[in-house]
Amino acid sequence: MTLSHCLLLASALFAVGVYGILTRRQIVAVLLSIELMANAANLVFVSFSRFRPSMSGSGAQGQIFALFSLALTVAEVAVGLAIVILVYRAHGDTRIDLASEMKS
Amino acid sequence: MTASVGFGFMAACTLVSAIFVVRSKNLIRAALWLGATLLLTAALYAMLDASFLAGVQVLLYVGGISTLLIFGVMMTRKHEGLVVEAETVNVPRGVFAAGALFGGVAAAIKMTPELDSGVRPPVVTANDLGRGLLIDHVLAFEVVSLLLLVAIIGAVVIARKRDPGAEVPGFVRRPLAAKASSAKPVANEVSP
Amino acid sequence: MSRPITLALVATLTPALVALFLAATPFIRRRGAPAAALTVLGSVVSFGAAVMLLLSRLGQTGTELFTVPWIRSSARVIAEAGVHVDGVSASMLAVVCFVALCVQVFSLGYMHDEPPADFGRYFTYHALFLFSMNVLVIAPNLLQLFVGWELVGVTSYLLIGFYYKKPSAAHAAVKAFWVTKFADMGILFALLSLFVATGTFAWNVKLEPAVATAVTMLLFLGVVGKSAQFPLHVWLPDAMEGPTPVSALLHAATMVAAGVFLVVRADPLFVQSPTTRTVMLVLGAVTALFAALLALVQTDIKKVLAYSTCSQLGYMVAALGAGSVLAGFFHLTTHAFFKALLFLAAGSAIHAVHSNEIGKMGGLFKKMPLTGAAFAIGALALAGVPGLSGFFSKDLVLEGVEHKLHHVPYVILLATAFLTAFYMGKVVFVAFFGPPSSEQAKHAHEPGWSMKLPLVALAVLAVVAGYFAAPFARLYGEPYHFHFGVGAAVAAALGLGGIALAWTMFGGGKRENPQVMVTVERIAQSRAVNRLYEFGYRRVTLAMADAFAWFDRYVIDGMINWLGYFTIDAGRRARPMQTGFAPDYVLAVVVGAVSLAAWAVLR
Amino acid sequence: MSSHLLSIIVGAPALAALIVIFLPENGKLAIRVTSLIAATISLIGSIVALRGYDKVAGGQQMVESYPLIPSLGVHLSFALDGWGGPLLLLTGVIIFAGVLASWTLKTRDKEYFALLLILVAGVFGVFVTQDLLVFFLFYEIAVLPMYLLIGIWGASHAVPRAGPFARAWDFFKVGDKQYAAMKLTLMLLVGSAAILVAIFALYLKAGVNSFDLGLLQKAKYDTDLQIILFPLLWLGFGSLAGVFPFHTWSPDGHASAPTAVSMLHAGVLMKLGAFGVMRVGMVLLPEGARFWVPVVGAVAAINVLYGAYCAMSQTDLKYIIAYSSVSHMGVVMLGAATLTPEGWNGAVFQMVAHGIMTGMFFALVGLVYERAHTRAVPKMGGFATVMPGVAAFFTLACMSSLGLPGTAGFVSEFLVFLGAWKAGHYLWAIPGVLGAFVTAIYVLKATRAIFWGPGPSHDFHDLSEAKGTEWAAPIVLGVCLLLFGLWPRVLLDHIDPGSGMYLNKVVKAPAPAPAVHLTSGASPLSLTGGNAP
Repeated sequence: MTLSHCLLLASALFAVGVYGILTRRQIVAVLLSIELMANAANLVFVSFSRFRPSMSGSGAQGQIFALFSLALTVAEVAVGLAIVILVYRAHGDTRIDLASEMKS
Repeated sequence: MTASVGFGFMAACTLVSAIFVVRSKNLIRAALWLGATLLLTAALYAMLDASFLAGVQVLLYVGGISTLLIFGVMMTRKHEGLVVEAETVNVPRGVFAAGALFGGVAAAIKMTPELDSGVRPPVVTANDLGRGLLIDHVLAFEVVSLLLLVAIIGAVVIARKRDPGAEVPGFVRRPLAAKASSAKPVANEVSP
Repeated sequence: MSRPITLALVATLTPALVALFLAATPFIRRRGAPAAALTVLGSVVSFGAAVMLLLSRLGQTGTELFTVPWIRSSARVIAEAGVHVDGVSASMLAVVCFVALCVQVFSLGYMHDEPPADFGRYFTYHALFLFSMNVLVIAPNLLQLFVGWELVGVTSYLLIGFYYKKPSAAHAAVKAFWVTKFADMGILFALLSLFVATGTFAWNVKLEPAVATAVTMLLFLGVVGKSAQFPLHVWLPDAMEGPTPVSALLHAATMVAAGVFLVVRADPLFVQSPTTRTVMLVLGAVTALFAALLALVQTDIKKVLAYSTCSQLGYMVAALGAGSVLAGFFHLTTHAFFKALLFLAAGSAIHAVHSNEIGKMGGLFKKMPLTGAAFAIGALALAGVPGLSGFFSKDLVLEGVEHKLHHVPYVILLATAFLTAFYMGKVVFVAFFGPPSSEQAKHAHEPGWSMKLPLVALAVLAVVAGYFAAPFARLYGEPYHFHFGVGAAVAAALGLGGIALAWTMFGGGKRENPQVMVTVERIAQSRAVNRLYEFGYRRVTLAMADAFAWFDRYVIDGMINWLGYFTIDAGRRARPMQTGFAPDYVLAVVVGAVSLAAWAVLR
Repeated sequence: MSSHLLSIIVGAPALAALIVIFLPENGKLAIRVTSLIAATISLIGSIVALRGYDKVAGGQQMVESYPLIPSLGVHLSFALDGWGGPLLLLTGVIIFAGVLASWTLKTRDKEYFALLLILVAGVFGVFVTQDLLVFFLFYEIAVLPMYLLIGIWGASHAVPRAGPFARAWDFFKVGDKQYAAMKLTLMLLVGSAAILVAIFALYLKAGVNSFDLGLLQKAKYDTDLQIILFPLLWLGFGSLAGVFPFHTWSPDGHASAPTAVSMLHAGVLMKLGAFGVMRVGMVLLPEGARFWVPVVGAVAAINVLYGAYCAMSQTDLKYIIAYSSVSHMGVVMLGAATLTPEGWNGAVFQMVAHGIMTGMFFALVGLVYERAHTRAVPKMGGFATVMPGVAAFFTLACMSSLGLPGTAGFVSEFLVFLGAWKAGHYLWAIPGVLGAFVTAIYVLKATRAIFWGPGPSHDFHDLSEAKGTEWAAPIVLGVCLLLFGLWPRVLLDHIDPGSGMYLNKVVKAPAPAPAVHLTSGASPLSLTGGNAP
């Protein structure tokens, strides 16, 4: 169990998340993939905190940052789901190509 | 050594469950698989001496977000039942992108030789985290709390059921808006 | 401040205050009568001050000077405003104030039927004019002279356009302004050159010969415009659209003579350039003859007088060109009296007949003997009949030009003197003698006292002014002795001959134009010079303006529009790149991130 | 008190704008009175500043400085130089008249007056600030409200589709008010971008870690750099001053803008451009300026004549005035390009004179337009019978426009031409003087067409003489025109030390001040001996 192993795992999880975003058509499914990616990022924070602690302070900064990141994810999911519900209400479905107001 | 085997096993499990998240044909199952992935990640955190974070992960992610997402899935399904179809399109593109990304990052990791030469640090306790959050980073902490508040209110406002006829308190429709639209730049009124 | 300065300032500033007051108090001005009273009162004060000034200057030759810095630049004074009192300005001031007063009093009666608002406006303009003209007269340098010059120009514009509802008056006003303004560019350039050469706007400086010629020629261009010399004379006959008293004051006696005054003032400059003087002599003589010929065939009494004014100004310019400054200036003075008299008398006749056409008058002498006598005195003076003022001054002019340019200008001016007598005779005989030729003429009657009084005053001066030539010359620092020589005899004979010829042709109610006149008339009616300017204005200037405006709107601005078009068009073409499909954006992010990572790794 | 005078002048409109924003929307009178009070404070402050400025001492006075971004050396610093006083006065007079001219506005007054006041605060700031970055900031504050002011309160008209670039009509309505607002804003912003680049270059190359204009003046820049930067500043600021060929925003913008906005924009804002070219461009980059003046002057001469000719052909009253602004701003740039004291004095004087004159024009045109409901000159005629006062003031503005002595226009034009003639630039002065003549043709042509002739036709029901507050603008501005024309030293004595101070920095070897005070025509030589040489 080394840092590079952890990072490889994290990048693999991230890549899986990207795959999910690119291939899923349901917005909720896309949200799930985004959660995966966020999770991967958190893993990186924790790994670095474990193997490369910062020299100043108690060495807990990585974990603290991960906590913040968790909070952000929560916020994102809340807003994201609200949008999903809005799209569903508007179109009766949650296919991602329905939310295409930005398209010219 | 045991730790390595354990880590490898856990990592493999995590990856497999993550793949199920993105490949499952049933959205509810996908959401459940996400819960599993998150749970496994929590275990990984514990192995990485971040037991507090592991606890938070279980509480927040597995307990909170997964549940929330399952609710989201249920509320937006088209038919009653426990099967919510999840289509998968453009698979080659996804494989290519994910592969390229993983390849790129993995190569970068591999080409960074001094990664695995750290010394073992002192264990971080919940005490340290508490001090860090409430003393060193208290401003950021407060800002995040504010952000969460905003997100909650925002979510409520966005998902609010709008009755087109009803006046929503605090949101007076001013006749001004109609006039202001006439002041829009001409460029918007492009003839086809 | 010495007494002469104070008097000159009083003469100048009183009308200014009156004009300012009337401009600032529309409620008083629009009542008419108070405005007129105030203006006349101001002119009385001005005239009194001017007369006192003139009397105090008799027998003196020095100058009084008072200046204040007017424009400062680079920490030094580059222009001053003030008062310059000497013989020239004192006499001119008196003449201007006197004629202005006469005309204003005359206007009290002549303009009486105007609505009160217009009546007040008219007198406000008059006060403004008197101020402007006096600014010009007392100027201590050419810049102030130019300021006054332009100000009289604008009052002339306002007064010609007094009947602004008449399109012809509006047309005449702008025409007068444009033509004189065009000529004034010459003065402006002259001032610029003068300042660059000497650092001052003074008229008494030594210049390089080439510079002197340039400066004086440019100044003379301004004179040609203002004093209506050929070929810029076209505005003056049109200017008769203004009320007749205005024609008397501005377009006969004072303002148009400002050009001559300028040359008199700037004589030290003109002396340095024989070339310019020759040009002046030739142009003056040509104008005198040309305008006299045109005057022959006019049927509008004011147009006759207008062309006659051109012609007489030609005399003055010729005299100045010949170097006889005193002659030019003296003729200016006498001309101011008798031409103002002629115009006012004509105005009186017009007032009675309600027409400008001499063909509609006739027999007025019996109905309005004072007017007729006044007009006759003016005409005789203009014709140069011995004993009247015009004779003396014209004689002085002829004497001055006699030996210049192989006597050619002299002969031209003599011929002009004959023509002058002839056309004035014609007007007098047609308009004032013979049977009345219209209903109005039959019922014409003398005007009120306010119109008679100025006629009498001017008539007296038109008769006697000539006898004051000697003190006038002394005022000016030059000797003058009248001697009735051959030249004077010839001129007098020609004048009497012209009148006699007019009698034989037009006396006793004869009206038909002889054959010669018809030919001249045809030439006059072609209006060649006018048409040239019309062409220049409509076909060249306006066409050019249209071309410029089109170019600006559709080429210069078109290019800006094209830039906008190009930007929008480019955006429209680039728009399909935005599919609105979220995964596409994610893919773009991934590709970008991977490329960046690859670049970082492989670098 | 006097040490904060400049802050008060700049701050009063800004504060008033803030107050106006919070006033109730239906408090029409309160909005107007607040604006008028602010304008009056600024006007009186300007007069006090003008009177309080020590002309003999010259230099910068009433200095105030507050740190804004100390690490970058940005200070909110105000000071009055010789030019500042007259230009402040101009701005004060115009905004005072402008607020009164907007008294009868009917739609969305609150926003309108707030924007107007913000704009003016920016203008005041530009004229007194001594910090380059803050200068730019104020400049933008002054320029940007224009977009809304024209876009919302403006008037539209159509320009027929024609010419080689007719395809643009596919995309926007040329002549429309939004088109005008957009064009104006975009063109000026492109100019601002150029200015910003130049400002950063000046800041970085000076190496004094300060945007202070005084310090930047002392910095030595490479000649090559100066030659590169000067055109950026010239064209950047020049686009606001209507420099050919970047003037085309002006006719459309001024024609579309509401009355007071036209007054302010043509009257004051265009001056910011010329002021920027002189104060920043020429003073900070003397070598660049000397290298480029032949071009600057030639373009200015084109401006004068070209603008005048374009004006002559217009049939829309506002276009005539707008093109005349292009022409007259050419005179300002011409004066600046001469690099002589006379030319610079004339240029700054022309800023004031033209500002007042064109402000008066636009105020009167607004009056006429409000009553006639048309701006088409050929349809008008005989208006003087109904509105003699308006006609009289219009004529006065015309006279100043064509440079009649006795009005402010003459002094400035004469000084500019004198400067050009003195510097040997005959080819600039001749088009300049011709431009003044052409101006005489088109303004009098317009006056005749609008006011003279037989009484107005029956199509014009609402014609009437101006009344009440409408008189304020013409009277105030007309009095200024005459005062400055008859006694130019009111301003010139201020402008002159300013020009001298800045010109010394631009012209390499400052000309030695002549010790002898020449007395002009007053020389002892008298005419008595003169005519017998």
